Amino acid sequence: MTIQLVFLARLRERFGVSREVLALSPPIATVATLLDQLRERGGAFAEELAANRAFRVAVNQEVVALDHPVKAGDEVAIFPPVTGG
Amino acid sequence: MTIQLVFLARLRERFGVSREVLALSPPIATVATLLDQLRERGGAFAEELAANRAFRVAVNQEVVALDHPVKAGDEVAIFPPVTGG
Amino acid sequence: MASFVRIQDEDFDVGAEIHALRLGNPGVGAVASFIGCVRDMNEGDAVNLMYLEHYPGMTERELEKIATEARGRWNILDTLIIHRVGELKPLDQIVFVAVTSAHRGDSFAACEFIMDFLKTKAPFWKREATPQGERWVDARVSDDAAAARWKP
Amino acid sequence: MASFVRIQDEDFDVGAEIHALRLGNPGVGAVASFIGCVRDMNEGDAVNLMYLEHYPGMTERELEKIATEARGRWNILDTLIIHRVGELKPLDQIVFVAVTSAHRGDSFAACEFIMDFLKTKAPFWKREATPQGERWVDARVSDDAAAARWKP
Repeated sequence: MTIQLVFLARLRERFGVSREVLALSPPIATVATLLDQLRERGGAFAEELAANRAFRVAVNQEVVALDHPVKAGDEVAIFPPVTGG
Repeated sequence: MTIQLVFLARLRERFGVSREVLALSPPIATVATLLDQLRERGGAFAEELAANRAFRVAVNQEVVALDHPVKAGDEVAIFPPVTGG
Repeated sequence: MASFVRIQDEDFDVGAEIHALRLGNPGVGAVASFIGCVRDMNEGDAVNLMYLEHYPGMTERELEKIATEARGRWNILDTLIIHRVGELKPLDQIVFVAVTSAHRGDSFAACEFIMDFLKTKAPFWKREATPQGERWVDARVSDDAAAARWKP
Repeated sequence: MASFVRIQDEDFDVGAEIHALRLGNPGVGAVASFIGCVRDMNEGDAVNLMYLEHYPGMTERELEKIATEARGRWNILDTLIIHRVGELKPLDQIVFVAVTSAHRGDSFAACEFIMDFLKTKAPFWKREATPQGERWVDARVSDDAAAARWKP
């Protein structure tokens, strides 16, 4: 199963990509297992997505916790704390 | 000694006068003795300036208490609670 | 850093007033503002027309004092208070308060503080024309309560 | 009663926006509004230019949610939120929030609430150009504290 990944702001720059289609493994996923999969890429992914770093995850444009399920076709966005206004 | 009296809003309408020059008696006056002098006129003055009515007194454009002195040349304004904005 | 106070018969243009208040000051990060308008209903009765009286001289002094008090409490830059007097009708603007600051918390608090004190301290009086005739508006207990919130 | 949300590159005219929001509604007695502007200094460094990025789709959803939350808490009429994105420079307007209500307490509280939640929930990110180079602005602890004040 595949999902749409979105990276924004500083994370977009650090990862050098704004959107990608990702095949999940294992296919029964949560936000936590998705992050594990991304950290295995090493480099900026391992560094920026380390457990002690401040970032947010939105599934289908709603900010969610680590145990939130990720299903086929979901849009999963990962971004730094917001600084608008 | 004389003072300038100013009546505003509903009190101006009730008393039928907006400004008058008043000779104080006794000449050593406070806001309280000035009010006594006005109440002696009876009618709307006695009614509107009764002790249980809500009105404000400003001496030289500063709201003051009943024991505030009134001196020759002062401008003393008497008006209802404010309702601006 | 200035406090501007104006009492006038004429209407005002809030966009132009805010623009003039910021006046190209790049230290302004926040502008909080408030407009009070004439409603067509008050205390359950239709209002057709309103007349605003004030006490010239004392009005300006009280509004200057209110602005100075706000400046002492919060880290603000400039303040503007405009209050109309004379005849007004529903939909008309009555009062405008704008406060600039570097950070938003200061301008929000100072703007609301100025309105609450203006309502209870500045010598303005409203007379309304309703289908039942003319009447002077009574002071509101809720306005005293709003001003009392700011006691140090 | 409506909640308007706009994300745009272009500047906005606050006077015209407030006029359109009131739209001849004689039930509006109060309009509280806020403008956020680009300052020429941030965290002690000169700022020459700023770039605002957002997450299209989620941004609008979050701002609608913030406005709906405000509507549930206070007795307000209409709300307008405009947020600019793209390149901005000092003195430029960034964000505008306006709230109408019958009585002033409701619009003041709702306007400040919307700004506090916009700052902590809406997916916008600022990148600043300073003489030392470009940098992404960090989230402020004071913004989290401002939003936490509104916990029921």
